[in-house]
Amino acid sequence: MSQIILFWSVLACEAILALAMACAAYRLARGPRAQDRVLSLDAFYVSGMLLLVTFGIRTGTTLYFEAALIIGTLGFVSTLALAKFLMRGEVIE
Amino acid sequence: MSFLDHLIIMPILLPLGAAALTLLFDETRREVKAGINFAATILLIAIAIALLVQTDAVTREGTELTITYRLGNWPAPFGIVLVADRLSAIMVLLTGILGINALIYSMARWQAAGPHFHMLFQMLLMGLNGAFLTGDLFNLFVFFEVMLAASYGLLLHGSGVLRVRAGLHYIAINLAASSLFLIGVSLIYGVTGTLNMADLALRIPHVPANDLGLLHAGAAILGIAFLVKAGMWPLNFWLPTTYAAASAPVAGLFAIMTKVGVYIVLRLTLLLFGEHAGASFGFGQTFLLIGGLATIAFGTVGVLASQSTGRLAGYSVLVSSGTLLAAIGMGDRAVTGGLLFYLVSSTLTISAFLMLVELVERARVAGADVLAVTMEAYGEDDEDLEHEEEVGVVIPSTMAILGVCFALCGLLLSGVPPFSGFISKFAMLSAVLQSEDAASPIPASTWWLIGLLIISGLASLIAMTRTGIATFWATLEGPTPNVRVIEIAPIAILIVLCLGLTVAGGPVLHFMDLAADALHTPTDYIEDVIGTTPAASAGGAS
Amino acid sequence: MSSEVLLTVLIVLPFLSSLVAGSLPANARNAEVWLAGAVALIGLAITISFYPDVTGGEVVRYEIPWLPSAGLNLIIRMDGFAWIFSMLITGIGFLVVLYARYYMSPKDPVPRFFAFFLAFMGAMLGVVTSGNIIQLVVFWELTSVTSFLLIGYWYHNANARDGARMALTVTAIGGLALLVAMLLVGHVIGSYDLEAVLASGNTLREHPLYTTILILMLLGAFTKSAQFPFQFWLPRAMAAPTPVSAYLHSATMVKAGVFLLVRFWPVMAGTDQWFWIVSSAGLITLVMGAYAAIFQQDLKGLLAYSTISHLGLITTLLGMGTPLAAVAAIFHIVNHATFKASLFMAAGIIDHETGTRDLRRLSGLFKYMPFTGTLAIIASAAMAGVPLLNGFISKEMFFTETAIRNPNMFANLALPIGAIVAGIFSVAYALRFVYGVFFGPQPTDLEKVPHEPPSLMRIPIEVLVLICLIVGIIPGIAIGPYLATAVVAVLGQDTPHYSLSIWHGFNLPLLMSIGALIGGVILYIMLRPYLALGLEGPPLMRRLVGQRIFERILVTISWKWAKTVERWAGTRRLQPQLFLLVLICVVTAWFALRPGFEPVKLQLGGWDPGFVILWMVGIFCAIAAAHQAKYHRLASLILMSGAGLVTCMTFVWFSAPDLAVTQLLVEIVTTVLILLGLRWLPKRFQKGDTDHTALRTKLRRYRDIVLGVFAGGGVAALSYAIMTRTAVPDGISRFFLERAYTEGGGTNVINVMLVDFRGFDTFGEIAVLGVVAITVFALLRRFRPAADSVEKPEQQRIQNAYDDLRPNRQSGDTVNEYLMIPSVIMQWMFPVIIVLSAYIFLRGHDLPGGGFAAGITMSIGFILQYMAGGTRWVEDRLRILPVKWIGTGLLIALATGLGAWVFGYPFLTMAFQYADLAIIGKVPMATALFFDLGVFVLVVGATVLILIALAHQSVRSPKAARSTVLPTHAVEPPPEPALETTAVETPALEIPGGAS
Amino acid sequence: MSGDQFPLWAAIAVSVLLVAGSLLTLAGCIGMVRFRSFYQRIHAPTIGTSFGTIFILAGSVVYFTVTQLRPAVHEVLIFVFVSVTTPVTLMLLARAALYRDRIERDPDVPPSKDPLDNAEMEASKQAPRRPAVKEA
Amino acid sequence: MSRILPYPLLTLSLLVLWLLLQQSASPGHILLGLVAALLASRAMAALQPEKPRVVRFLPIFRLVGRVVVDILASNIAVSRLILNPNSDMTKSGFLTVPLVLKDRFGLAILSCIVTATPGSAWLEYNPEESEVLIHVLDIENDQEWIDTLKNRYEILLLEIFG
Amino acid sequence: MELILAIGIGVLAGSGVFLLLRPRTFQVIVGLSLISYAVNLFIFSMGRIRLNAAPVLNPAANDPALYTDPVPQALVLTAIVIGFAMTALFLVVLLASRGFTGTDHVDGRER
Ligand code: NA
Ligand code: NA
Repeated sequence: MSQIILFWSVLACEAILALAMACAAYRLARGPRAQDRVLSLDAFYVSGMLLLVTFGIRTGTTLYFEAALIIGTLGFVSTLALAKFLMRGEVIE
Repeated sequence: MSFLDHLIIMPILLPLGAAALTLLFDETRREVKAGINFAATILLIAIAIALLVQTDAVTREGTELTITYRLGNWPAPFGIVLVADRLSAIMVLLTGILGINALIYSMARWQAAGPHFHMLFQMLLMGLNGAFLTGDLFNLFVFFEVMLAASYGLLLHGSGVLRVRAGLHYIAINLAASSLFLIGVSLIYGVTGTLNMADLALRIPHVPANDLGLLHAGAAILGIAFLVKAGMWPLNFWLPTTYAAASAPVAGLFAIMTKVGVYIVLRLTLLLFGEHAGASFGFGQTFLLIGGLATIAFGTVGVLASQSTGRLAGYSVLVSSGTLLAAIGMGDRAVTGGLLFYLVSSTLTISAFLMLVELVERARVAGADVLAVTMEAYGEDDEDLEHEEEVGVVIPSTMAILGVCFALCGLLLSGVPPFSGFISKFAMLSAVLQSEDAASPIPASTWWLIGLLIISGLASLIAMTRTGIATFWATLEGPTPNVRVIEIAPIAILIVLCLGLTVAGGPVLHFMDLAADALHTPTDYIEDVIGTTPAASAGGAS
Repeated sequence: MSSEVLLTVLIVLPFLSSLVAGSLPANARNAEVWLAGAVALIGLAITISFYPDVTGGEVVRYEIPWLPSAGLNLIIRMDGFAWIFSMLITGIGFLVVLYARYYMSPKDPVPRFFAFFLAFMGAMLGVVTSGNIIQLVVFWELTSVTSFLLIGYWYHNANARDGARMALTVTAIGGLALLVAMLLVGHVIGSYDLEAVLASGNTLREHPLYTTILILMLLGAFTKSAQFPFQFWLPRAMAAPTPVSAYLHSATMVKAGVFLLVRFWPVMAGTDQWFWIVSSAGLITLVMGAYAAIFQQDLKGLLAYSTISHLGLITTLLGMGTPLAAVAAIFHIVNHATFKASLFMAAGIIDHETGTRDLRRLSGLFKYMPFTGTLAIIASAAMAGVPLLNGFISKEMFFTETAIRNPNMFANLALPIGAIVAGIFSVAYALRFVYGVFFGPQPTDLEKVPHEPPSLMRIPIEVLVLICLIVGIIPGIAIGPYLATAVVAVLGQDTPHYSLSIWHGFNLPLLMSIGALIGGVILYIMLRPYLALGLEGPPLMRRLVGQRIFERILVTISWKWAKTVERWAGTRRLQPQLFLLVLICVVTAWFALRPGFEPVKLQLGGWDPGFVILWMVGIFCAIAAAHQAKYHRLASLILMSGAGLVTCMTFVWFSAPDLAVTQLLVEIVTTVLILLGLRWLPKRFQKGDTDHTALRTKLRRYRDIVLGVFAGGGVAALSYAIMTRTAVPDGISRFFLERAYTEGGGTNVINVMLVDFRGFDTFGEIAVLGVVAITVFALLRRFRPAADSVEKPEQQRIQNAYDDLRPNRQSGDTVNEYLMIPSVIMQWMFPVIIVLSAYIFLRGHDLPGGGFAAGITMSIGFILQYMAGGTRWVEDRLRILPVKWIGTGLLIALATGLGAWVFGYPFLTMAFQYADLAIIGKVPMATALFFDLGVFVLVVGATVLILIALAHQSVRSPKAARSTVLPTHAVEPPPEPALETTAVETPALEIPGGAS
Repeated sequence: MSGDQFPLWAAIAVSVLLVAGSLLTLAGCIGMVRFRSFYQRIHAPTIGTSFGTIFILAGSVVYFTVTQLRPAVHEVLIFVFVSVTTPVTLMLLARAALYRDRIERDPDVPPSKDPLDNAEMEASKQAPRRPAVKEA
Repeated sequence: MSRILPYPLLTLSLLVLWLLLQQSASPGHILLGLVAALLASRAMAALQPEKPRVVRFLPIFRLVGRVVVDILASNIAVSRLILNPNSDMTKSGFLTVPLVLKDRFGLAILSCIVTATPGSAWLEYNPEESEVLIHVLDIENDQEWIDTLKNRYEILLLEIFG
Repeated sequence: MELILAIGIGVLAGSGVFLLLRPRTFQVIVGLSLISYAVNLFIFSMGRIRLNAAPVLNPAANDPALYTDPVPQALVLTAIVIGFAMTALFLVVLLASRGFTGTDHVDGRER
């Protein structure tokens, strides 16, 4: 029973998070301004990270944790670079 | 394992070590870097000769034995294996010879045209040697990439708009080709479950019929990647521009780059799709033949149409590639010996010619052009200029010596007797014709090969005469170009080597015939790679 | 000395002495003559010494192995025919050397001349003594090359250059044809040995390839011997110094062609094809050459056309195919050589002494140079076929042969008529030569007063004319045995009976001779008024200049057409090249796939909704990225990252955590990298596509979309096909899974593969990374931004202007405020990332991670600091020496690999053990860890170097590349800002602690 | 999914946490789609990074603690890093957007209080520059 | 002390980070973690960052508590706003809030809190005027936002950083 | 699942090829990146995809059938690294080309 509950909830969770990614992707493509795209990329990454965590639960291993951890720790660097690029026209001065 | 057992890996490790070492020295200590480079290259030649002797010696005793080296002491086909037979050894030696000459040439001025020349130089040697020695398909990819990466760096060495523009094309095309390489290799792995070339040769005959298409598709995609490197028409338009844009010593070294593609095509077609390949026997041969012939034709046209000597040299490279590919496409054991001879001879010639081009161009518009070249080499106001003295002696009668070199290059390129260019073409054509029964009609492919080889030689002769006359006979005024001994000496060495090939044609051809036999009958190769057991129980050497 | 040695000396000596001659100083005229003369005399002596050995059809052979496996050994073969040719080559060669001593100006750099001359002599000797037909081609081509050099000796003269080039081109074409012919002969007969070939006449003549071989062989012979339609190069070759003409165009070079015809006469002649082609070409050449010779204004031109004509005569004789005609041909070869050589020398003396060769200006010279005049007159008479001279006898034999009744019409009519017409013409031009030069009025506009040449210079002519006389008067004694020797060597048992007497009675040939003589005189008298007009070139054929036609054809084919074809079959643009690459790949893969490929059954089911949505997003991102890449770079980059993230997630989904981690890290760095580059790209604005070009662009776009669909579809199909097949049961992967832990010492098979099983791949891979970083660094040192990118980005300009305008602010305050709060967090992330990097590094062997991932992580830590504080800020505090890190990383990896050697194992053999340490407990200690350390150090160095080198472009005071259209690459940069070399390269290796 | 011995209460807890977290995240992303201006959208993703993340990580903690019989603390790290880094990104991004909008004189954005602003923005536009860029 | 251990707190945190990452507190990992943490803090020292001066530690926990509660509330509120198809999307706007807090770290934490809370975003801090521009999703009760900011967070931060 | 992945690979490759053939250097570099994603996934797929079978061994239960094929994964890792290096290189070369020629057209001149 608990297995069935878990199975379906995890599956649903995955689908929901994937949908969240889809929403972010919509804004990613739609824009209209660069800042909107950068913002949605951030959301996209976070949703992706959560999806990885969920996937870890589904497979019952912690092997996939590093990927999530790296998104959490370092994923912001590219978004940060994009933001700075918008502000200054240059990433490193 | 004794030191001699490690000999086969030295052509890879030595350049890597040398390259890494040069990085530890600052740019200001260029002599040290050049010294390291020089020593490593000389040592490489010595090792290559030792390897050549080893590979040849084993057969003299009557038993074919391919030298293998199991990296990490893992047994084949699981670990990566290095394999040296005559062909690999000769290619490594060729690399060393081109290397040392290009290096000497570069010491006159080009080494100072940008940072880290010597590192890139050694890395190119490493990539080349790795590609020639590896027995693993994916490891081949890695060494191809080492070679390509270094070639990108060397092509761009000296910077400037022409190089960068040519470099962009060269890199874009090769990146696309590398993707094909990966797709091809992985597809083959997907079908056969192995990456070791010898193991592949064992497995290909047993590939189920409905997987055969996939295997062939993988091989075809892989082949395209190689043929881009080999310069087969119509995948070769980048080549003349690239070779013309590269600085002279780099171009001289690049002469072997197309040969890597040819080498691997030759190796793999004969190993994987040779007589023992069952349903896959002869795969791709027609394609190679037609492509090779088209390449000769295109190269010939280009040779004639070239206005600049640099492009002329580039198209000569294509003619050479086309000849080799077409000869591979003939799939004839006797032809293969001649084609190996041709490979060596034409590589040496083209290398000499590519380096000569710069000197000839200098002679052409002496004065203004010399200034341009010097400026390019050093940068108008580069600090390098100051501590780079004119060490070499400016040779007298420069023009005469350049003229002799140019004439000899022309004769070698166009295959005029009795030089090695002729011998190799003759050996191939003779083999093609002799292998046919005198009574049966000569097939069309043979006629095409004969015709195109002859016409391409004639075209080279016409073009070289045209250029030579315009350069050496038609212009009398103006100062003689500033050419240093260390620039002309490497060219002379290469030409002398070609002349040596002429004189020693018999033994060399015999060697090549033996190499060809081994290529066409790869059972010994396979047995040596797969069969023997590793040095000790794999793994724990604690 | 043995005959082997002598034969070898005969061939090798000229070449060796050529090298010697070439290296003598420029003023060593006499030494050169002594050398060349000695070589010729030695050759002559050797040849003479072989006479006893070759009489009566004997052959002397010496075989030197060269390419035994290809059937090409050097065979020096002396028979009677080769002997008589060797006599000519060495004998006349010696006389020409002597003559050249006086002919060549002391100012001429004669070492070059004699070097070429001797090489040519050697090549010629090689041709005639070749016992292997390929070897014959070898020397044949050598004569082409050396004659090219001789003709072009005075290369400052455009005529010499053109004449040399044309001679080379034409004879080289012939030579290559000859090569093919010989290859085919070898194919038919199975050997290249001349002996074997000569013994297989019937096989050859009956073989289907006979006609092909014949045509190719004749191409060789006709081009060399200037037979119609290849006669045109010879007159142009007259730009050569006269000694060269005297040698090449009388006795040697042009005779090589007829030599070949004679050589192969026994095996090739006697068929209809032979008869028709050879005799008609010969006859046309005979008549046309003689006709053209009459109207030449240049003395040497006259002799050149006369040579063509005489060669035509010889060819005609050979074409007839009868043994007697062959005898006549051989005889005429010898005769022509003697009188023509002397005539060329005489012409040279006239040229030398008067300063001109123009027949219009020469006149009445007999008074000034009676000796030379007499000699020239005798030689001309020989040329005209006057009795008591050698030319008469062979010509008479020719007439005899033409007069023989023959079953076919052509032979009955055309041959005798042609012969007699040519005879008349030859008398006329001989008269013109003699009368025009030596008689008539006093010369008027000569530059100097003509007089006799030095007597030694006349000796060669005297010798030759003497031979003409002796042979003409007592042929049986003077030449009979030698001719017989040659003839027997060729004809063997077919040698007919012939007599060399002057008087054969009053017969038809004699009548023809007399007719020709009288006709010639009459013709000359009739033509004198016309000739007095001094028009250039022969009437009727004036506009048909062979050389011009040839030049035009050559230029059209080898230049214009070549350029057109090159343009049509090639491109220098990138897009078509990539298009072709992909297209060819798709097509060949399709063709390769077709046999033996079962269409895959679609496998539906097992759908994972999350995965499906994920990939819908991925697909959307990929397409959108492609769509936006032209005008919205940033959007495209962001969308690409989206697709990249989906790729990472896929790796996770299908159990590849290592790949996901690595791809993710690379993704981050790549994004930063491209952003660093974006600043230097031009701004691009969307334009409306309206006009005609837009349509083409649109069509190209559709074409590319189609190709993209096929390529993508192909890749998809291939991967689907593999994925739906069961894995290969005995693939290599099982091995790794079984041994990764027990023998590799790690549970993460991927990492064990990377550092152990396939550590060599990693080894190469880090080398690639290092090389690329170095390349990037090197290239960026010379980086010049485009003119419109030099300035700071617009945002910075506005913000700085804002700050500058306010008294309470300083330039840069805006950015400082902007980063004030975030930079706190960015800085404090630095140690965190270092710890994370150490963690990723250490766990690699057992769990996802490893040197590469750790290295990238570390470099992200660095880059974050650069973003937070700026380049100067970071480099004031940290000393980063990425280049040295790269070197060190490579060396660490190398040393780890080499460590195995000490224990007698191959490179990269890893050892592992569980070390029981005091506090820590059981720790896996694999040498692979050291290898991974090398990877780590290199990756940090390379990544940081790439990023920093790029970032540094912003802080340099950049100067734009000067112009976009500068023609050369000569424009070079100003010196590097010190920052580049010092901060990134010079100081010692240390990360922390640089600050104090 | 490991085995049947997984307690029901935990399964329910994990499920609830996961679904709640994912729904919150989805809500945030829907906000990304629905909100009209950038400044509204900037509020949306923080739902995902705050409680969306907390719930899902909590679910993970519960799950792994139960199955592995030891506390799973990795998730804490993820949470810490996400909540530290996301605001940094958003701040930088928002400030950049503000700046961009001001340059373009977006009437919806409060102008800088500085009276000099207008004049000098004109001045800076005199400097050689290309037309304003809508994109990057 | 400062030369060997320039940032003791940082080193300790890094050690904790290490142990959390390894999910183990074995002596070996403590040793390894210590080495890593020391190296990392040495690297940090090279950057010469400004050190936070924490005066009181206790309010930190109160702050965390408040923040968690507020964020949860905002989560629900904003989600409701988004998911309600009829919700009014025009009520958002900008707010300028004057601040007393000057400490860089304090400001950093405050900005993180504001931004991490759904419904409010930290846009621009003006050091001259010592005021901050924030954007809020629901401008109706703007005073409530200002109160939250100043009374719930700033006070505590002032206590922490003095 | 296989079908989805295959389609995904195909779309990535197709978009990449389309971009590869475009005239602007930036388009080409994005194209090459997309192609490299596709290629990496392609190599990966050659090992047949499996859910929840990571190649991290459990020393206690060492049955090779439980794990995915590690070989393609190792290849992908190498390919990722090399791809990264090449992207960086191509980027710098396109910047240099743009600097020297003034245009971002792949041929170094506008057509
Ligand atoms: Na100011
Ligand atoms: Na917020």
